[in-house]
Amino acid sequence: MSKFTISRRGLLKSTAIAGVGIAAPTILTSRAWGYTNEPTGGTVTFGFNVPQTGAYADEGADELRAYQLAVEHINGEGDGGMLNTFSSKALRGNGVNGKKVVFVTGDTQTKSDAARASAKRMIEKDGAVMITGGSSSGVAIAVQGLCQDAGVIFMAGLTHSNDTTGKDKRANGFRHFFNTEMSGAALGPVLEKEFGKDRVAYHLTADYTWGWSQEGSIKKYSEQLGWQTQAAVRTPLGAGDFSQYITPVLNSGADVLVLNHYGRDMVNSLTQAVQFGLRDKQVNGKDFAIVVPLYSRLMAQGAGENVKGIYGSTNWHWSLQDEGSKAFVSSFGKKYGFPPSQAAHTTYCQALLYADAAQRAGTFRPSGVGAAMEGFKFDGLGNGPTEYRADDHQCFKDVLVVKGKENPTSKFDVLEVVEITPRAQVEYPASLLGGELGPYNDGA
Amino acid sequence: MDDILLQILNGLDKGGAYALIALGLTIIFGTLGVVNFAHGALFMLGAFCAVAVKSLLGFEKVVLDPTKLTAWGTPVEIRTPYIEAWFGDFGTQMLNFSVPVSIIIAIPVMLLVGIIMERGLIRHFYKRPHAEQILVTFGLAIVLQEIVKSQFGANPIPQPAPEIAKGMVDFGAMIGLQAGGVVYPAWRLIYFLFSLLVIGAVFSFLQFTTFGMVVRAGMADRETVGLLGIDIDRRFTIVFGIAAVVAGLAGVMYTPILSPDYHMGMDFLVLSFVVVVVGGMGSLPGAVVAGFLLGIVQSFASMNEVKAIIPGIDQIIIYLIAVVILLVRPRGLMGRKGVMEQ
Amino acid sequence: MGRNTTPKQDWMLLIGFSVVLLAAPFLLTPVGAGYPDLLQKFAIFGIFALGFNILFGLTGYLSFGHAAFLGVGSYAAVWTFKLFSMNPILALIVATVIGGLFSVIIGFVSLRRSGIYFSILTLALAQMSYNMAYSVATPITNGETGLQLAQSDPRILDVAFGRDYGAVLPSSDLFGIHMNGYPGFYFCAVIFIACFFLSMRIFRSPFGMMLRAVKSNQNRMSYTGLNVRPYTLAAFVISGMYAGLAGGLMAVTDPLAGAERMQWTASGEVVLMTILGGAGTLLGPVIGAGVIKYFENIFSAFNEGVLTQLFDFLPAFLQHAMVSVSSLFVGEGWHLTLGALFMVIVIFLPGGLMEGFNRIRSLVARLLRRDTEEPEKPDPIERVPEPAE
Amino acid sequence: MSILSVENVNKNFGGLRALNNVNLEVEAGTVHAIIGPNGAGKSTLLNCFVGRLEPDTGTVLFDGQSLLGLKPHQINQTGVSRVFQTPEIFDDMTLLENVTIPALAKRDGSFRLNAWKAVRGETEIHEAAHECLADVGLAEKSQELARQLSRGDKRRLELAMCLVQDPKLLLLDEPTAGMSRADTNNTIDLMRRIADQGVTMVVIEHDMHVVFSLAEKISVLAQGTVIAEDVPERIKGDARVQEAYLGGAHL
Repeated sequence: MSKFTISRRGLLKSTAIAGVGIAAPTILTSRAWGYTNEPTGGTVTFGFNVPQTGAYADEGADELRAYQLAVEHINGEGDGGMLNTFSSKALRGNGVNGKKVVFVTGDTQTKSDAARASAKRMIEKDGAVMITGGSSSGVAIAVQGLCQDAGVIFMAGLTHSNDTTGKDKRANGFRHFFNTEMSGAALGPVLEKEFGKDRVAYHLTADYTWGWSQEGSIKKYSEQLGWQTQAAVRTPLGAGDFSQYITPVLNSGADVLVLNHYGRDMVNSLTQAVQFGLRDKQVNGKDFAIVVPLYSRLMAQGAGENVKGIYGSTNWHWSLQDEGSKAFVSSFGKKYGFPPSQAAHTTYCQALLYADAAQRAGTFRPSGVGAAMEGFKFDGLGNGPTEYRADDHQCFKDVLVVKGKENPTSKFDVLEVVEITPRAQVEYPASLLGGELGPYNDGA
Repeated sequence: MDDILLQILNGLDKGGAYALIALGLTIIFGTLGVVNFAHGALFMLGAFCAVAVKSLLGFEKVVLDPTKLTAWGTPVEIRTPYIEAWFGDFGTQMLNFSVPVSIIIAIPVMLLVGIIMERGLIRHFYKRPHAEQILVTFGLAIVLQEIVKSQFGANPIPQPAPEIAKGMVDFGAMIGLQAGGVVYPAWRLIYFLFSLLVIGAVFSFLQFTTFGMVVRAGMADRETVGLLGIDIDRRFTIVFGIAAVVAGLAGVMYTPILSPDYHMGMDFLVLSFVVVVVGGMGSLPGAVVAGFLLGIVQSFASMNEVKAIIPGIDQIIIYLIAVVILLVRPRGLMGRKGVMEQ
Repeated sequence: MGRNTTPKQDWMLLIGFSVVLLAAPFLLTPVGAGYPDLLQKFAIFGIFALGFNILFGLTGYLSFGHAAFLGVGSYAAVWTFKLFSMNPILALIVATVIGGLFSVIIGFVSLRRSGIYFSILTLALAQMSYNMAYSVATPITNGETGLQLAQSDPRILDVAFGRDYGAVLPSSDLFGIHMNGYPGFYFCAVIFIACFFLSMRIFRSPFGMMLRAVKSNQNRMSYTGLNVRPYTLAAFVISGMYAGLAGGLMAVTDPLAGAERMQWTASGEVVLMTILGGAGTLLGPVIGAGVIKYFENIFSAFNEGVLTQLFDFLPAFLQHAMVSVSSLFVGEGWHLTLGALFMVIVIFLPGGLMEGFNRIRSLVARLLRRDTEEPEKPDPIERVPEPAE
Repeated sequence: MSILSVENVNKNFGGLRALNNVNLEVEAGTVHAIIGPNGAGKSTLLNCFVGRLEPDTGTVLFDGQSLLGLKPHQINQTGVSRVFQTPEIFDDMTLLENVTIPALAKRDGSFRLNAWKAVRGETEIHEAAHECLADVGLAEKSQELARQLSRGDKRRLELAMCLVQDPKLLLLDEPTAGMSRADTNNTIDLMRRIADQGVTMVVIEHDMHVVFSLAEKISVLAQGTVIAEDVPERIKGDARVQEAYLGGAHL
């Protein structure tokens, strides 16, 4: 029966009111000090919950490739990838806590309901102790909430909204990826250097929480530089043709266009903005500039040559030359024949970080794993020295500012790293974004 | 003033796409009485004709350079499109013009797709209830898009316009306004003119040819035309093919505006139904008028000045207009009585 | 399902339905569907489809906006949790009522038109609701993130009764039984059975007969002294309440409500469920809902590892071939299978899956009766009615 | 006493004058036939009685109550039932159901949310429905689908659907059109039986055999005007009527 669905404390309280009799059968089935899906055999199950249909299907497929690679490496197959460069040496290539890692997969469809259904299947049917993956913040927050209730760890995939480790953070959830606040902080100095202090910005913002959050952080940091914000226009998600939002920019007097769009919206709005001549325009005696705060190399490919010279930020890029990145690109490229995306990188790291924490904790119990992860400092995973901050379960590391490459050598080579903004510049106090972690839930 | 003119241009451009898709859809409604949920998929297939042509033209000769290695240790591949290798500059030009070239390819391909679809599937559903037509064509749309996805992936694939059409045209100066006020991308103007051309071609085909006359008669009263001993079914096959071509052409030409992906058909499906219904079921002029009307209204609703008064109006304007029109005019702008009312 | 059933047949059907449903955790385990979440989804979408079928199956009015009521029901339930109490009964009542009210408004406007014009009106109104819920109405809906519970929610009734959930997020519970896992499923199942029973009563009642008359011939109905509008509106509102209830149950088993529940694709899904199973039949939509949810949750989870295991008994090269062929249809290709299934069903079984069952049944009956040498006359009652052109 | 009285009814379609100052009095308990050449406005007139059309001017009183402005279902609820030229029946329902629906409409009014009790429990309604089906000779087919019936049977079914409502006024639009001679005679017998029960009937008919076998009074309509109204015997000899029927060879 529902061994993991009843939180002990809540149950005791509620039965005190309702009378003991009714809930008794469910108590009997739960083991005394167990936790949800405690692995009993020789294997431990991870749940990889990625978009396989819909707009982010390719990103999801890349995440899945990275997960498979990570599982191989944890189990001691393949060339070991970033395990060799990872600063923690707890994992020895024999699985985790002596158990071989197996995995199950599911399709989030980039919809909260579908993602939760898929995660529930992994927890209820397949016995997963950890859920990871995803390619949008709405989904990440929804699944994170679910994992908290069910008592398993959630290792977020590609989710960039502040809320994931801010307003909606949960004790059982951890994020390696950066967020809109860090994007703004990282982009600020570069924008100043490239475009000066006297600029007028025009925002086009995807009309949902992530978009607003991104718009807010860019506004905040650009206005600190002395920029003015001329307008911030909300565009419907999936508008397709953005011409009706772009033409007002033409004669508005603004000289910077900020596209707070991601995925297909980004591809379309950027393509169309370039089509309307904004990249080559002169306004106020300055070259007009377009900024895309969150870049994804996969999506940049969709915009083709339109990304040339466009600035943005990214979590990781395969052209990085540190040992960790080189090991990962080599391992991934050998297996699949092309370089990994940032989505692949963050999910690979998340799988490794979870396995490592569980190994160090000697258990898969969420509170144990979480304690091992909190405040954990590591290096060698491609982003330089990194820390999983205990206060909000957010990784703090350097952020890459990139720009569309003028002369790409291959179809994967579309971005170049302009600046690696050091961690200190993008760090913020946990209280800034609000929210409560709450206690760990071990479930069962 | 300039802003308003620009929004009108946006609306005409958008409306051109809406009108083309809705035109094909309403031809199928009007003549065959079939609710075709796969029509968006036809638009998508058209767009992928362009993708396919470009990748065929761009079929690359791969030379491995053993002196340089990729980040993962394999030799770097040097890729040159065969067409450039063989034809030099002419080849480069062909690649540059891949979207217009695709039109020539897309016409026979889409015609064939349409004919096969009608013969193989749609034909057997003329007499079936609309609900079943919806289910089968929706199923077909899913199958088509999944096939495309398995071939081309889920990511958008950029299809740039030819270099010559990439620039901006000073439309304001052309109509005697101050230069520099109303400049508009050349390709979008081309798209608008192209949609007018196709619409004109379809109308004159139906208006001035005997084939068209029979089809129009069939739209008005199918049984009578059948009684006259005219093999209307065969003509309807062609009609379906033409509808597919119109949707496909709309798709091909739209690719420089919207990088195609496998899902784009579904995104246009709902919208095209709204356009057709607002125009009135089975009315070709209605579909065209409604297409441009909704395009322009949508553009205006997105203006900051309008959004300041009613926040979020641009999110719902299309649907709002549809509701208002249907409540004021029961059968849309130009619909005929009794078509699809059961 | 024949229409002229006896009370005994009806009771047998209800009992059979209940037994199968209550035993579902055991029956469905061999096919991999015997876990609480999917079982809950079967019941919830079963209710949704049952309600939709009262409108579409009986009156023939094809609504493309029913997901809006599902979404509104979910929001209403979550707000009830937040503001008043975690008790699911209260939340469901509120969800059903709000779903009903919302459908009165949309129904009143949409039912002024018929046929495809009606469909587009419902679609447009539902899409408007969806777009607003996603953006402008974020204060009420919490937009993309979805409406969630928070520890700081007031829950005034719970507080009044001295209920304290401590530091953890509360989950809905019925006097101490938490509404997730198997208890959640059985809670849904009981409501599902009640809904099925109600739906059966409606099908057999004079009211249900009038609804079928709407589909058959509205002219004759008017000249027979019947006012068509209130009948269609009543059917619309009843199905809207079913949808609201289903949405409420979604929130009860999993207290989160997102805007995407209201999108047109979600409305399309219930249309597909109903047609796939057999519109106008009592059981068909339920089966259709089950099939689609099964595909969505189980087929999408097959990856190469699972397939390799599945074809383990084959020689290596065959195994490899089978895995690569079948992987086109499962995992990330599950949409392909679903699309193909829609086509196959509607091409070969116009009346949906229920027609398939009926055909098998009459085939068996014919085989059994062969000795009597009496050729079986097609039973007109068993025929799936072809809707009017 | 006249149960239906029509005064000065005019109806134009565009420039076409379909009804021109029509006056008509139908006595309770009689069979009143309306005849006239094609396009004379007979069906238009009938449509004005059931709410399908609204006259431009004039009054239509049924049982002392104006029918103008009422919806079709309201008119039916006052006691007017109509048989159409092309049968309007519930095609994909059984004959029994076809007759049950009007019976329920008569009992429950134009709308009732009667969703709990099963139809099969409505014994009285069923008996009435069976009786009416037996009256029109369709009792054996009560479980067949209506669409499977022959055209003649469909007409009889529609008649049964009207009869089960016990109408005060029954309107029939060419009840025998397209029927065989034998079928026509059966129908005449049936209608006579109905008339004997005291039901007022207004019949539009082309077949003069039917008209003269049934009607107690005949109105002749030509070009939207009533050119004659009288008992059958005198109508036969009326010169204007003969004229209207182009020499009236078949009278």
